[in-house]
Amino acid sequence: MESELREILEEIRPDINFDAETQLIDGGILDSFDIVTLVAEINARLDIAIPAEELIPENFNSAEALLELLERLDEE
Amino acid sequence: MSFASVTFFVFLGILIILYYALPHKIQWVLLLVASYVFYLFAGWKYLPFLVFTTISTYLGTNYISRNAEASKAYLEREKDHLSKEDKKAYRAQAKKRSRIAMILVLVVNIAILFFCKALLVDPFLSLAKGNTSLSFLTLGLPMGMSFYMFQSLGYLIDVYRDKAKALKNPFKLALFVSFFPQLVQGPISQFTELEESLFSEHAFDRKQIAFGLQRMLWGFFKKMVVADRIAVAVQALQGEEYRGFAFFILMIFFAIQLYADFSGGIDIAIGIAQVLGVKLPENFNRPYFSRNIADFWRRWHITLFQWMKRYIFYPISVSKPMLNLSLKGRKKFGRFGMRIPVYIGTFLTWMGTGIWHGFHWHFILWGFLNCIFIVVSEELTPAYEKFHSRVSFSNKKGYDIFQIIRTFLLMNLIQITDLFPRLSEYFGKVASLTYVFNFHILWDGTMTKLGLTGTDYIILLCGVVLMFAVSMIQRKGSVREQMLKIPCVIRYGILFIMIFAVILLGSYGIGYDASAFIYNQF
Amino acid sequence: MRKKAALRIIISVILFAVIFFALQRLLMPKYMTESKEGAMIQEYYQNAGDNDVVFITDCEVYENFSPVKLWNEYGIPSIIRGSAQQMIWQSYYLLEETFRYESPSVVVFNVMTMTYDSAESVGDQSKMEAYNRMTLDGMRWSKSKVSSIKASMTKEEKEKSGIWSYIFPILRYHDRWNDLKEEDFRCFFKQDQVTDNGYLMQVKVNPVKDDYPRIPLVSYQFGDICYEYLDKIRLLCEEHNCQLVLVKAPSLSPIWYDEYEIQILDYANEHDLLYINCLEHLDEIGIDWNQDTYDQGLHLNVYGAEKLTVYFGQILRDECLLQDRRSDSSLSEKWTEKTRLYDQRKERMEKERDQEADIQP
Amino acid sequence: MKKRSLLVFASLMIAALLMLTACGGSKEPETSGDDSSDQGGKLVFLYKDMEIAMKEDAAPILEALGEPKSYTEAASCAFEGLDKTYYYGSFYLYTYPDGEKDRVNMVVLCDDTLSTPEGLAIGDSKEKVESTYSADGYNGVNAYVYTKGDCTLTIIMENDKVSSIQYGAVFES
Repeated sequence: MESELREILEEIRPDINFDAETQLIDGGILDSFDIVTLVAEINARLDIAIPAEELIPENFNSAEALLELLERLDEE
Repeated sequence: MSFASVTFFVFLGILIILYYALPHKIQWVLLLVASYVFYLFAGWKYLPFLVFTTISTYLGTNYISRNAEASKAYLEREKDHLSKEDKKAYRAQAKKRSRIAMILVLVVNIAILFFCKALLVDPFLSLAKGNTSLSFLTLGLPMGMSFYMFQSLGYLIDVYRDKAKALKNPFKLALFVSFFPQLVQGPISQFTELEESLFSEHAFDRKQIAFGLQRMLWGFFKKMVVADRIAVAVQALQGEEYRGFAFFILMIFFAIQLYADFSGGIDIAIGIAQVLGVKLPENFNRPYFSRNIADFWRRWHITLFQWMKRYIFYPISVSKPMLNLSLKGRKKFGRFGMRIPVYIGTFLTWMGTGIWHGFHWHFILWGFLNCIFIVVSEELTPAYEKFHSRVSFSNKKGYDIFQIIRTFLLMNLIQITDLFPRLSEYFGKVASLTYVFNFHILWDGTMTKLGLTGTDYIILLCGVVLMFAVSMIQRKGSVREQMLKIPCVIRYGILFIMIFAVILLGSYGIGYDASAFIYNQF
Repeated sequence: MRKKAALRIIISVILFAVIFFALQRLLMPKYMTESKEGAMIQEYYQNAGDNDVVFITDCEVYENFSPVKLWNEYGIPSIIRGSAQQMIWQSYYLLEETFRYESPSVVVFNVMTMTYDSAESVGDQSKMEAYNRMTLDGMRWSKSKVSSIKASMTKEEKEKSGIWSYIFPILRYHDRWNDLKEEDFRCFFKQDQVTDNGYLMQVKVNPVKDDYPRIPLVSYQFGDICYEYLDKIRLLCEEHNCQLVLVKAPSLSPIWYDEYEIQILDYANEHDLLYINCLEHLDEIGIDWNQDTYDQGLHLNVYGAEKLTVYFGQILRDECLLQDRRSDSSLSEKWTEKTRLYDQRKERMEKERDQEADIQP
Repeated sequence: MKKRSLLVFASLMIAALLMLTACGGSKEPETSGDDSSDQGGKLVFLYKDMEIAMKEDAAPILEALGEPKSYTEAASCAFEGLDKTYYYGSFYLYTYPDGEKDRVNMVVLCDDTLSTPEGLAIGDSKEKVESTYSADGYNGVNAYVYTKGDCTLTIIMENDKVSSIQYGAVFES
């Protein structure tokens, strides 16, 4: 899952180093368009639907947080 | 009771004294009482709506949270007896009950909001009466309804989403809904952000109080000295005969008025709250320095657009049907198809915002223009980037400034729709920009026929320069913190000058006879 | 450290108050050369006390009766508490205040005021507000002033600033900084006297030309509020053992309709009040409309006013039985000084008038 | 149990909504009845095909009317500027000062040689007034009063005949 997520992220924003960034939302790096695209992409490739209520900065500020979210959603 | 009135200052003075003199435990109660007193000053007529929203939100949130707890307890108790499917079904059922409750409260409240807006602040009515109300500046009407409703509905959804807990004390909820500083022009707070500082006890903190008062002073300056003064010219320039360059001037003036009035009002609200130890969210982040339209909307009326994003844009664009649509689109059209949900979401969000401003075509046009510009600029981003990777600018700063000015002008073109309920007039005027080159209005005396004298223009210029300077200083952090570093005599001098500038130069009261002038225009 | 901070706050508060009130004083209009009527109300306090007659209401008294003449002819000390477009409730509260400063034996009320029953009868709202300021700003603070403000404010005033702009007039006059005049600085501490015991002198002559049209009105009925306050004024006078005299000044316009006259006669009869309609005694008074008016018969000039005063003094002496008090030496001394100023003013104004006439062809 | 409480909750909400709409609905006439004075159309006096509208600049009108038969003026207490009255034999024209300009304040018809543009003249009957204008304007005592925009038309009756016709400017109150 992790590698696929990385792939998706890099496709959407090739200009960003996702390993280092921990302020993707709060720092204004990802905008709402990117997030929705990301959700659609994850849904398409990983078959995980992220509900609207999970679209909060804490879940998207870093690749790591995002991975955690996906793992949690996958379990449910 | 307007913030810019002596009555309000007396009210605030009494509140502050009681607030810090009485036991700090009852501070929030005092705020609740003050908020209702403030609301009652505007008339008892709208009180039932406020109370209704409070009660319905209370019932809704508490029902949802009790329902969630009960189902959790049931599952816990029966966890050994139930199969995984049973549990899932039970959970879904519980969630459904919560959803029905939430939707019920939402629908009822939104119905009331639309009903009141349509009936009480319909733009047609205000036009017929001859006072074109500046609808961007009167969004809160009637009586802050939009703001307290957005706030409570956001809270309701948060409880449903399990992001906030339901308040067991209805009076605390009543305070959250009615907190008076934000009742007039916002900002719209999120419960989880406001909760802590709204209900906790606040010790007397001289610095916080001084900072709050200073912020209010700055807000009054922007609103009364700049916005209310330039309003006269904005009003006059809407006349049929002002085209071409005059329309351009109108756009600039309106931009100044809108920002000075709106952000000034927010400064006052945040300042009042700060005096009381409550931290309200920021609503403006130097918006006229934005690089593109999307950026602008992240820095202008921030709390509203956060709200829109959180409760309208995201839910729409990541809903099941949208994701399915995206899957299909992806197969057919590739990258562009995949983004269909984003566009639909954006479109619906902007249309909704436009309609919320008032049931009128020019607001719908406003929403549409915003949507178009954002989508186009988003789509062009890769092209821009390609362009930039090939052509490297020797003058980075120059390009920044170009972007800022371009965004500013583009935004003005969109925002000015607010003034033209008749679309044909708007398009006519915009078109006139391209063929009417009446620059001579700058020196042929037209400018002094707009209701402003030479002195007024000088005051306005000083005000705008000051606002610009403060924006520049802000980049290095809090202006008030930086002011602490200068000698206290100078600091007091500056504050005194500002206070007397507001008193003497503010456009208020009967002396400032703007109405007489406007009257002559029609 | 704490002490220092407290000191700093106290000093800045005091400094703020000083600047605030100084600015306020500076920005308030002084009414020394234009709209002199605005200065009349506050002038009263310098001349209050020991007056046997008090005239209330508007220009139909303050330009038609001359207290100095009344003293010199009959030895009756009097004062006019007039102001421009004084509404009847304002007259009432001014009178209420006056009784706290002195105990006159006679109050003279001009009945034209009965026709101003609301803001509408003044027509232009912005003027109405200006008249309110001229009548109210000059009053010293008292319950009467507060009541008068509350009764007088126009709708716009109530909406915009309410009573606060009377408490802090700077809120009303804040944008006058742009047209401050020399008199605003000169009269910062003390204003000149623009009247002689409330009488606003006019020396120009502008004869009556044509008749004023008697346009029919929809209604000639005085407003209920006017009757209400006239009753209040009457009772107030009774309470203070003071005779109320109704008078209609000899002004040709606004028209004094017969229907008005009947209502006043009825009222006077009912309450046993003395009423003199000067319009019916023009010959006895000796008014010459070619000589005695400065504005074509609306108001008298000083020559007409002195004639009217002589006529009216007789009534005060014979019907109201007022004593000649010229034997009272301290009073006499005071009035001698007033007479000197009065004559001086007259002479100066006549000279100015003649100079003006020389310049204009 | 759960279902029932949800039901109770739902009916509570709906009842409350109905109550609110009911109380809001009763406010309706208050807001819509506000602009009754502006129903299109104008009230103006026509004299020899010249429009004399209230609050208009008086200068061109006076020039066209020529020398008046009589003229009076009146200063208001304490203010610059004069209220002026011009008499033209068959009507009076009143002006009021507005800065540099004089504006039309009132027009009063004096005899039956003139009529309103709608055809009403002094001496006409009550029925004529009501058919020419409307019965709504009756003040219940002795006059008909019609207000449109800046102008109030006042028709005073005496013994069921028109005794005076007056056009007056409306000042905001």
